[in-house]
Amino acid sequence: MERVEPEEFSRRVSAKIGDLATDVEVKYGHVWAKVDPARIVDVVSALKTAPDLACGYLTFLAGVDWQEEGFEVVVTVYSVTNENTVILSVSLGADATMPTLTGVFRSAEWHEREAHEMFGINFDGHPNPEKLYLPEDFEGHPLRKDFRLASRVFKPWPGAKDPSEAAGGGRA
Amino acid sequence: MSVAENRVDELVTREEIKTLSPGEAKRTTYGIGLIKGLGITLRHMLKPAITIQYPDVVDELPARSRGVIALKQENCTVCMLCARECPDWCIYIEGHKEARESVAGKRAKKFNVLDRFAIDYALCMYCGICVEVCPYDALFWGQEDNYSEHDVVGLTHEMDKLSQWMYNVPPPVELELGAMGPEVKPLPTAAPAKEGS
Amino acid sequence: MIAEILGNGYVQLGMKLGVLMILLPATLALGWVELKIGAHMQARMGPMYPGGFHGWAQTLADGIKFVLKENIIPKNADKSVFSMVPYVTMLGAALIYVVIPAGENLVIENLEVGVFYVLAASSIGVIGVLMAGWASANKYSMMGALRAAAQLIAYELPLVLAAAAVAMMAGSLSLVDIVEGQKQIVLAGFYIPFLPFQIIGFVIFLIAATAEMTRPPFDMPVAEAELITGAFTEYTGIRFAFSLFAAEYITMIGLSAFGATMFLGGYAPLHTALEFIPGIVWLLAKTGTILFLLIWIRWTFPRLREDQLQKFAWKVLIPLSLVNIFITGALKLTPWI
Amino acid sequence: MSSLIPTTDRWLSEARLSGDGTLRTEEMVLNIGPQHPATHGVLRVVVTLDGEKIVEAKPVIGYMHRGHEKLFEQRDFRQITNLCSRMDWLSGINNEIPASLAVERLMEIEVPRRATFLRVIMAEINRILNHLMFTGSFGLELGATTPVMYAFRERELLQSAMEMATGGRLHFGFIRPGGLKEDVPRGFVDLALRGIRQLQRAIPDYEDLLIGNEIFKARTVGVGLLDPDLAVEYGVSGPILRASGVPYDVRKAEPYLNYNEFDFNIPVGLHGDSFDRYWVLIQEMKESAKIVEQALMGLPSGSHIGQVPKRLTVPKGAIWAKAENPLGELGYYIVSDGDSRPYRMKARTPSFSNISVVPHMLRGAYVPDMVAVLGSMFFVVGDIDR
Repeated sequence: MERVEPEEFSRRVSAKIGDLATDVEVKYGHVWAKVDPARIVDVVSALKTAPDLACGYLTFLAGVDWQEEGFEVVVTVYSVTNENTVILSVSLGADATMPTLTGVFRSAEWHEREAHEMFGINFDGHPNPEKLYLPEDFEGHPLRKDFRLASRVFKPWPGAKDPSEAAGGGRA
Repeated sequence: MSVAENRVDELVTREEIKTLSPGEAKRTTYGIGLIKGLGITLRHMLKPAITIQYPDVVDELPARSRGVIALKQENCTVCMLCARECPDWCIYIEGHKEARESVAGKRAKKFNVLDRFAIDYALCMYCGICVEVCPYDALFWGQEDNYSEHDVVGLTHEMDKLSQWMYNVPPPVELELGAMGPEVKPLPTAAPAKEGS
Repeated sequence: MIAEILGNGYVQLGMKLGVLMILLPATLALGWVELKIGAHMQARMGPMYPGGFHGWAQTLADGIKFVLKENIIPKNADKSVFSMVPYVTMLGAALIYVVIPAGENLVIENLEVGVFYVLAASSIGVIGVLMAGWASANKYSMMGALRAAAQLIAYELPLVLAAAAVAMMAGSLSLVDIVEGQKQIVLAGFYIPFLPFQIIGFVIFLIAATAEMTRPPFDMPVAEAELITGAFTEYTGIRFAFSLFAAEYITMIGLSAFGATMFLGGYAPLHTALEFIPGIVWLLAKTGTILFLLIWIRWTFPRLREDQLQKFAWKVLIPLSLVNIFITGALKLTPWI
Repeated sequence: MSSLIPTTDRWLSEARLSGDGTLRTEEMVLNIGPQHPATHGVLRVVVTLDGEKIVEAKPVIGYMHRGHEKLFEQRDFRQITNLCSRMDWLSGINNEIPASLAVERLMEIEVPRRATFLRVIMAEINRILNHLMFTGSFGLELGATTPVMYAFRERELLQSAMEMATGGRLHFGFIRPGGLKEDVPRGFVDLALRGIRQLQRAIPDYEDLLIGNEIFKARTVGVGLLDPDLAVEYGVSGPILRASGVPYDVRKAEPYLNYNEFDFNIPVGLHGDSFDRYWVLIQEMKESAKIVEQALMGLPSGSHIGQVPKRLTVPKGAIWAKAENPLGELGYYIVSDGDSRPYRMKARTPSFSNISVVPHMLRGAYVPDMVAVLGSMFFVVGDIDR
């Protein structure tokens, strides 16, 4: 359970997956790296199986919608023994498909189903890509930027009245 | 504080707190645990109950408790800050401008006059941002807490009802020893107001 | 003069019926006592409002509430069996009081086979629960009913064996003789009941009786968490009140009185000097202590799982009660008893 | 059939395989929830049963999905604080802390010591409130009605301390980026101390009432075994992971606020069964009480909030900040594009991962065991569904 310094851990990470990932750096105490979709599965399994890294704990898998630049998937794994986090960001571009990680982490199934229903990112090879939270007949992907909150579309914003237009506050 | 507290001190005190490791806890001799359990319930039976009879005996609320938002109409200058900051969009304000001469012969200055100030308590989540953000101290936390209605429409309290709630707004509470208010070093210049989408 | 009145057949019949009449108010009183004791054991006050002082009318109010509730019989239920259940469970429970003696001749019917009769009567309740489970045509209540039946049968045996050991001590099955048997041994003026000799029997009896009434820690069949009041899910209104609550409380008082008679010496006074207090007072006091024990256990222990319950009965209680009979036999050979 | 009378298991399996056997059994599909006393809140578990043995269990979630992450994108960070405390509603303050930590690290705001101390005090009080709730309700699941009443008596005192400081009993909205909304009123320290003293006096009662109780042990020892590697792979965290023997606690692994200044230890279970999960909960309450005591004694004087600009614009960038919630590791992944509102804010909640491991644990258990297993899996549905 001894704590490895993030710099030392990031050296180990770049030693291990230096060729597969780009600009491995340490920000706010965590190791960040960019991986392109084709190699994400072997990067994650390398991080998981390497004895000196042992990142066997899938913290989360989140989608981010960058509108024009397409989608990004952030996969965060944590090593319980070395007490260090590796955050992999996978930018997908517009076609938004990515190989599934359920082969490496069985727990990825729920995370990927959530990203699929919220963003429309499809993970090929996913065992059952049904919806996790939303009812079956729900169409549209709510967490996309172009999906407007229904209640906020119809109801006018009470703060919109003059006098002078002050900044801040919840709009849109 | 509440009635229940002063009765609580009579709990029997146990000096050293035993720490059983999970292994030890599993090997205690059969039957002892059952008897100790019975001992505890009996001990509590012989002690006075610590609950209070709610409708007859009412516990007084602490000063900061968030009962209802009360409005002091005189202070409100219709600056719309609270309506803007409210996350649930549940404050509806209407006002108009009036020109009034503060001093005879001087040029009439324009004042904002409040026509309607309503809070829809069906939407409100009692976060208190409006009370906090109001620059003119027009909104306060009243301690009135049973204003339930038969119909949800009744939950939108208009201006006059909000002013009624001013009756039990407690005085501001004394801070704990060592409290020194917010740090007030010169603030970095705030980024220019960016228009929302 | 009083002897004549008491000797008259009709008066005696009236008194015998009177015993059954006080059962219902007794269950209401016991229900209230359980609520209050349970509340104070949990550092709270329990019912305070109904009826003024300390909410004495709480269970009465519950009863009236149940009477006013709608009597629903599920559509595809077996109507006749469904509505027969309260009578069966109540009858099974009430029959125990016929042989409980409150005095030398203050007993409804001094049967020679008293103990045997009580055990037979107390097992009628099983039929009632099975009828309820079957009649309400509901998958949950069927599971609950099967569990209840398995449990009651499993705990019938230790109850019988414990009672048999006491019958051996007294040399007779009639309850009056059992109580007289406990008046023989006098130590410094104190009547010594069978309890000191039958301590294992008493513990087994207590556990088996709790299981018989499906009360915690053996309330698996009516376990709220999983099966939502087991066999009686579909019951509503007065039918629910009678078949579940009233039957449980009447059996509780009945078995406690039976236990008090067998182990604590029924109407026998505590000390020779206290002869002047009538037997009925002693009987009620001793039954009260056992009732308090049952209520105390209910508010302290979690619930046993179904298979643990069965294992506990067949593997622990029954062998233990056989050993108890063996010990009683050995005691009988000694000159004292 | 062979001449020997087949044992029931073989008989059953043959009957099922061949289908034409004398005894035709079919599995019964049972829906536990979404309205069921054993599931805290609206979790639904679709269970296929063979008799009383559970063959397959599939949790169905989403009945309380309120779309927190979409709402986060509409709100600035003061409004987000109130939204966060509605996820794991048994410990409101703990949900708000990582959100402010993330913003403070992004904007390099220096939080005054007094505010950090008060945050630790309130976080640990909320941990105790959360654990008390689960110790009480776990006893209730198994049929013991008394522990929950004692648990709520202890909760009452600590909750009135929180109410005196923040005004709320469940949702506080008291943590702001840079410190606290306002300072605590006079008398908060004494009331919190009394609450802690009373808790420390009452914990031996819980140990005698349930931990030592043979019936409780019969119901929980060896039930719902969670193997450590499976737990780590599924991202389980908090008391459940520590009960399986993995000593991972964010307060020690990645100290935030000033947890490294307090001395407390991490209770770790041996076998990872329901008993150990309950045991870890009770010991953790003692440790939290120790932390609160030390923090209350050493509360420095100072301001309750650092220098925070009137309108908080978070610089461009992304950050992942996590904290040890009573139920496990809670963290926020915030992507900001320089506006006062986050561009994307992902909430990684502990109960989401803790529940995803339940199907493996329920396979082969009995229906009454399922209550003991689900009851000991300490989750809050608002945490799962966000």
